[in-house]
Amino acid sequence: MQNDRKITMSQAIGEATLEAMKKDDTIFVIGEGVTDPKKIFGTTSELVEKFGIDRVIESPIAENGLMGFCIGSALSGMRPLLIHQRVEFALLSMEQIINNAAKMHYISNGKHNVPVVVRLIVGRGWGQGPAHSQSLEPLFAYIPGLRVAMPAFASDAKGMMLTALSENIPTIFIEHRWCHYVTGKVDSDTSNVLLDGPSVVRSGSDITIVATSYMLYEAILASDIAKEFNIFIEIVDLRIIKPLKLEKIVESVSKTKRLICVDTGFKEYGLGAEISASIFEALFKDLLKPVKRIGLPDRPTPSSRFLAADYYPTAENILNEIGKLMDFNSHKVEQMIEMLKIKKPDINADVPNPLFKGPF
Amino acid sequence: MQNDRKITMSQAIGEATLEAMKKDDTIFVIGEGVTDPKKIFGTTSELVEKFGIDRVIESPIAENGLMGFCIGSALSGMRPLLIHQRVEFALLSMEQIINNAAKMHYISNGKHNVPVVVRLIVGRGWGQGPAHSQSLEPLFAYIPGLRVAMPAFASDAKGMMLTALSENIPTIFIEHRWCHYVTGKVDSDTSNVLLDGPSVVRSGSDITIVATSYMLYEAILASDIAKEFNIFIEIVDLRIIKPLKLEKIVESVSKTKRLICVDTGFKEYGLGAEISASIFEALFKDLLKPVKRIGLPDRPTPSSRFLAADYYPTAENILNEIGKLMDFNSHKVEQMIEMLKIKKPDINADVPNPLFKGPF
Amino acid sequence: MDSNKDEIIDFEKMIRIRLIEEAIAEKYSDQEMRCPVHLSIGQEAAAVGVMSFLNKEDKIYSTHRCHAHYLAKGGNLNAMISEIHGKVSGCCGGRGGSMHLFDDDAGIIASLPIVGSVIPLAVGSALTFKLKKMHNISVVFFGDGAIEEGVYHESANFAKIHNLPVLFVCENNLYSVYTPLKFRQPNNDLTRLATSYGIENIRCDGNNIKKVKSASEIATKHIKDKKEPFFLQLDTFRHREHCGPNFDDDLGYREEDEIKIGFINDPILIEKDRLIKKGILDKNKILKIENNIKIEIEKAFTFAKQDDFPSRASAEEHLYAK
Amino acid sequence: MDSNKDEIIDFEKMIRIRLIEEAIAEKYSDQEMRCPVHLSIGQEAAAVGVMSFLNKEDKIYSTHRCHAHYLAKGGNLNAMISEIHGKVSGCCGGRGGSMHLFDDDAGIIASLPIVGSVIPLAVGSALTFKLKKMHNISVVFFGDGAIEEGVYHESANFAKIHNLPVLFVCENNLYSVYTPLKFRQPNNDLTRLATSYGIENIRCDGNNIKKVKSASEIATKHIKDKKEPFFLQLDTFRHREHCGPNFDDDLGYREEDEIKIGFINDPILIEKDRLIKKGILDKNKILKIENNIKIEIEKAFTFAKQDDFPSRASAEEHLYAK
Ligand SMILES: Cc1ncc(C[n+]2csc(CCOP(=O)(O)OP(=O)(O)O)c2C)c(N)n1
Ligand SMILES: Cc1ncc(C[n+]2csc(CCOP(=O)(O)OP(=O)(O)O)c2C)c(N)n1
Ligand SMILES: [Mg+2]
Ligand SMILES: [Mg+2]
Repeated sequence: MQNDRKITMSQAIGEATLEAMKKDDTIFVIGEGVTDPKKIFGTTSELVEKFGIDRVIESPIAENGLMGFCIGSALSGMRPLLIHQRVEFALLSMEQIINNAAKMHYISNGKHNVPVVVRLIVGRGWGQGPAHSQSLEPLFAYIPGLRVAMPAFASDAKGMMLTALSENIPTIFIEHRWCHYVTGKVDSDTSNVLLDGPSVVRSGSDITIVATSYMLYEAILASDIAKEFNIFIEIVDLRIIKPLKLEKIVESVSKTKRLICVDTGFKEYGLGAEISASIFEALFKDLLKPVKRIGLPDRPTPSSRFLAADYYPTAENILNEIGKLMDFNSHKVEQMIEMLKIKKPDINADVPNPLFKGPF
Repeated sequence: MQNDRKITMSQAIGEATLEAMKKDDTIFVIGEGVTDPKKIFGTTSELVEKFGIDRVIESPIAENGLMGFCIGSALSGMRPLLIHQRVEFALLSMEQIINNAAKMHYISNGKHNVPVVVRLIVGRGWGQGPAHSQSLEPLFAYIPGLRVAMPAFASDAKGMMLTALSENIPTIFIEHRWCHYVTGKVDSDTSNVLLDGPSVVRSGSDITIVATSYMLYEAILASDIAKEFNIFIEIVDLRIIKPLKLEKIVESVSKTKRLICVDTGFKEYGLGAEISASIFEALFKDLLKPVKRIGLPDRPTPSSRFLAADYYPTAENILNEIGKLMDFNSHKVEQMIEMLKIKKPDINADVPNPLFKGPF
Repeated sequence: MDSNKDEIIDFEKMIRIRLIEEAIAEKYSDQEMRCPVHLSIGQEAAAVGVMSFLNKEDKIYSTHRCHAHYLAKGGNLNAMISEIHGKVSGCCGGRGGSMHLFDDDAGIIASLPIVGSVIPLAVGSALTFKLKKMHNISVVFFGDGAIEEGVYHESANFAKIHNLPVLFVCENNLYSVYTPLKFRQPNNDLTRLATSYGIENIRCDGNNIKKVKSASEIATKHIKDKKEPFFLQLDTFRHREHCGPNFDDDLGYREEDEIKIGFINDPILIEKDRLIKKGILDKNKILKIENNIKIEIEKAFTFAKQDDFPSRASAEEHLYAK
Repeated sequence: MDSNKDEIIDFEKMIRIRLIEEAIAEKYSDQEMRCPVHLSIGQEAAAVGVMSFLNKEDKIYSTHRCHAHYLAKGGNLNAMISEIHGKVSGCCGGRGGSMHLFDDDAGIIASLPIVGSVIPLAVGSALTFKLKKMHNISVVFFGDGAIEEGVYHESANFAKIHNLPVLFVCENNLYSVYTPLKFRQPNNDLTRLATSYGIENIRCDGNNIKKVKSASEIATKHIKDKKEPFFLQLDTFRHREHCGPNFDDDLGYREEDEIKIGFINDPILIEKDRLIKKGILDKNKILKIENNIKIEIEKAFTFAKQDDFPSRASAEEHLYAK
């Protein structure tokens, strides 16, 4: 049956792009390597073959320029999809993103639209190190006028991409490299999904976990373990970190009265800070425990896997916070973590799955 | 008496630069316009005359390059002071700042130092509009390895600059244009001050206000009014937003049990979110009221003064929050605001002081 | 004679821009125009000359110093003056001020105050023209400072390798703010920065409308015929301060000689003399032209003054497109 | 003969780099070197040739593809192999991996993986030399892709106007990852991007160590004598995949002919033939050289394997300088 079709998130993104380009000939794809044999981790396969080099545009190494070309082209009626293989490359185009993409609609008093989608891929693992594995989403989330989407699941990624490519809002589309590998059910006729905020991906009554991107998988893992200990976790996928819509989170936490925020970025000044502060404002009297934030420690990503092991939070960190929120004694927490280690012995691995053999 | 000498913050920064350059001939100043007749709002006066064009280096319009030149020069033993007349110009050099300046010491396992100071000036008023008056400090505060200083007072600015120029830490030195105009007592022999975190600038028992940069002045104004209503505010100047040291704030709030955060940037994903979330974590049980955050609304800065009037928070917004935290009735809040309007009738002005006549 | 008529029209355009900007300068001290203004006074020939070979479907982009380009391309005067006053009928509804002028109806897409930032946008429009197989051209005006930004180079290279119909117009007024070219460039021939990308180019006296026009004619024809970019360097001179209504030569950042020659080379004086000498215009006719323009200008200022403030609530609109 | 000795030394250096990288490639599948590696195999002549005119006080900067530069400048082999293994004695203590090699003792300041990012840093070192009146030079190695980044242009212009002692070495291996020059540049003469800044330059066959050396000699002499920058374009060929230990010509992104010629032009084969033909070396001598190097290499790998892991706690150190 169609409904049981499972594909990876990278395939899902590729599919969405292909379908959107078929329907709308103002969409073009541009970026360094979009036509090369590796096809951006497989996400641009078939594109150049189907649409030719005028709609799948190979580029010099010039990220600031690229962003500007896309904005100018969007202002004159096209819908560019710009791809950077790593988030970091977009650091060269922050001026264009922040001053032009984000503000053009506002400054023109609504007269101009900038329907650009920028795919940024977050690296992790295999020693990529300090300049190739940063989670810099708060840099975009801080900027009014941008839409920042962080899909975690294949089917959502496909729907999100279709929507982003059909609307008029400049969208930063942040993909975690490890999500690329994860398969999920994707209807072959997935249609656009609303890019209007978080969604509850698991219901529960005891604790709400708000997670983004790859950390959803760690949260799900932790919640599976917690369930065995009779703790029922409600998991909210933040999905769209800008503009931020908090209603669903407030709703969830008013039920569970306990909240853990976990995302792929730094804890300090990270996404969790905004959610935590907002939920406190909204539910000051109702919370049973302080909100827990889980994020990266305040230092660059080291290359060596020996140093990176402690760097990335995992389901284990989440279980520890669950223990605290539920007043578990240390023995019970240890039991949970033991169970986790049986279920997923490679929790500190530097590769997304055992088949991965490098080099990037 | 020397101790009563009052100068503006821009003079104080100029003095610090001059004194530091006299003492240490590895310091040079570089940037667009550092030698021109306007001398970066007067902050580089006398420099080129005293030290020549080899140590006060005029530059092409090339911000990304400039940042890199400074980093390379710092790696080889110099201490560059780079100046951008607006924060926004540094958006072109985010890659250098985030990947190289911030991480070089860490990646080299402590072997390399990057003693660069980057002065970024935040614009406001006189219709400068969306691309010349942003407060983008969270973009830097998010990055481990950077030090981000935001002086509000002349004497602190001088001490901070002297310290920044004498230490080995890459420092983003963010100055609000309106603080430039404010005079304060500055000893002529001010020495380096510790760049190690917030400081209490006013003691009080009822509410803690943590403020940054220009918003300190609005906070002081509000606290003067509040005092007349028997509310005593403790004001903490955040000063160093990275690395973030919270002890003094925790200490203050454990006394006052109420907190308002107010800074010059956007509220959403802003500095206040981190402080609010952290204080909740630290003092969950002690807080009498939810932490209040005051910041810019989630939209670009409009040029027109008619649109900008509601844009910038003032002492009035702070008084409103004070009213809420102290359970004042609306009448009492109105009284406070009336008193404020008598004390400072031009509270919504688009110029820092009545003498200002544009154009920037 | 048709060519006479063209010459008169171009002259009128230049003098209109001059008078509008002089009016802004004069009224600036009233403090009703509360935003930075970068006047193009002295640089009118560049704008008018290039524009005379563009049609409505050709798109232009400009910088902080955008008044002349906006007006020469046919931008709405009321919308401009209202914008500078921060009023609701301003082209940006007051949101942008003097440095963000645009007028879609006239093909003026955007002006941007961050130096160099606008250059790749014009290349992007040219990419659209190519992809949509349209025969228009995209033109970007920028200064001798902007060419130093890396993004100019990324833009020029891309435009060349993709054969895009874009005209780069570099108005060299010798300064970036108060910093002369000699501190910023090995020499003041900026066409080398087009040649290096294989982009055809012309450098000419930007104060001479006839020379600008003949260069622009070649440029626009080349772009359309050869389907590739072109670069113009127009040497000119800014009369007033970098930003603001005043003269600033008391600051001493420009050489005496440079100033003297700069003012002698006023594009409007030169053209006025020429047209009078050729008998195409006389002082009376010019006075009449000026008076008509002055009436138009007064109307625009009256319009702007009477125009509504944008409401505070409206500031919340248009953050995201529908 | 002294020149013979030099030739042997250079040849040894090249073959040493080759053998070290081949060892990395061979052992990569053991999955003990868990970081991206960009091998310089095929590009050794550029590194060795330029370096032969530098002394210890001259500083170099490199990119993601930094092994050859690091080794040719005298970087510590153990520190390199340990770094790639993520071990504590690595030059970065394991923090950087293969793309961040440096060795202060040898004058290798930094290698950076963001394309173009390192170029202005080298200019900054040259600025230091100028300000401190030192007579050293700063050298930056980068690829044909990096020259497309705006920051190269900002760097070249600044270096020229401030007369800085910096040598720009552009190793043109015809590709940025899998994207050939023709999609990225109007033509493959990249010296035009130095000429445009008035920077003297030479383009030469980067696979021929003798040619690289004579160009480098002119370049370094020019920088020191004239006190200004210089630019070298060294045309070369990457033998293996962009990133990783394997060959990748099964992907079909390079033309058959290009590949054939590329491998024929192997700088080590060419030089080996020449030295044998000239009687300076023979097969036995070469075998001996290779064997000595192989012993050294095995030692380095043994060192790296036995080297300690950096402790988890140590990851917290050195965020801020004291
Ligand atoms: C990226 C950036 N850097 C610096 C500035 C400050 N600035 C505003 S206008 C200007 C001068 C630019 O010179 P040029 O391009 O020659 O234009 P002109 O003002 O002479 O017309 C500068 C440096 C800016 N707006 N943006
Ligand atoms: C700013 C940036 N953009 C893209 C990349 C991805 N990338 C890594 S190496 C590389 C190729 C660069 O080509 P070149 O400069 O010719 O060096 P080569 O790999 O051929 O030695 C690219 C595009 C990057 N690391 N940084
Ligand atoms: Mg200029
Ligand atoms: Mg290459």
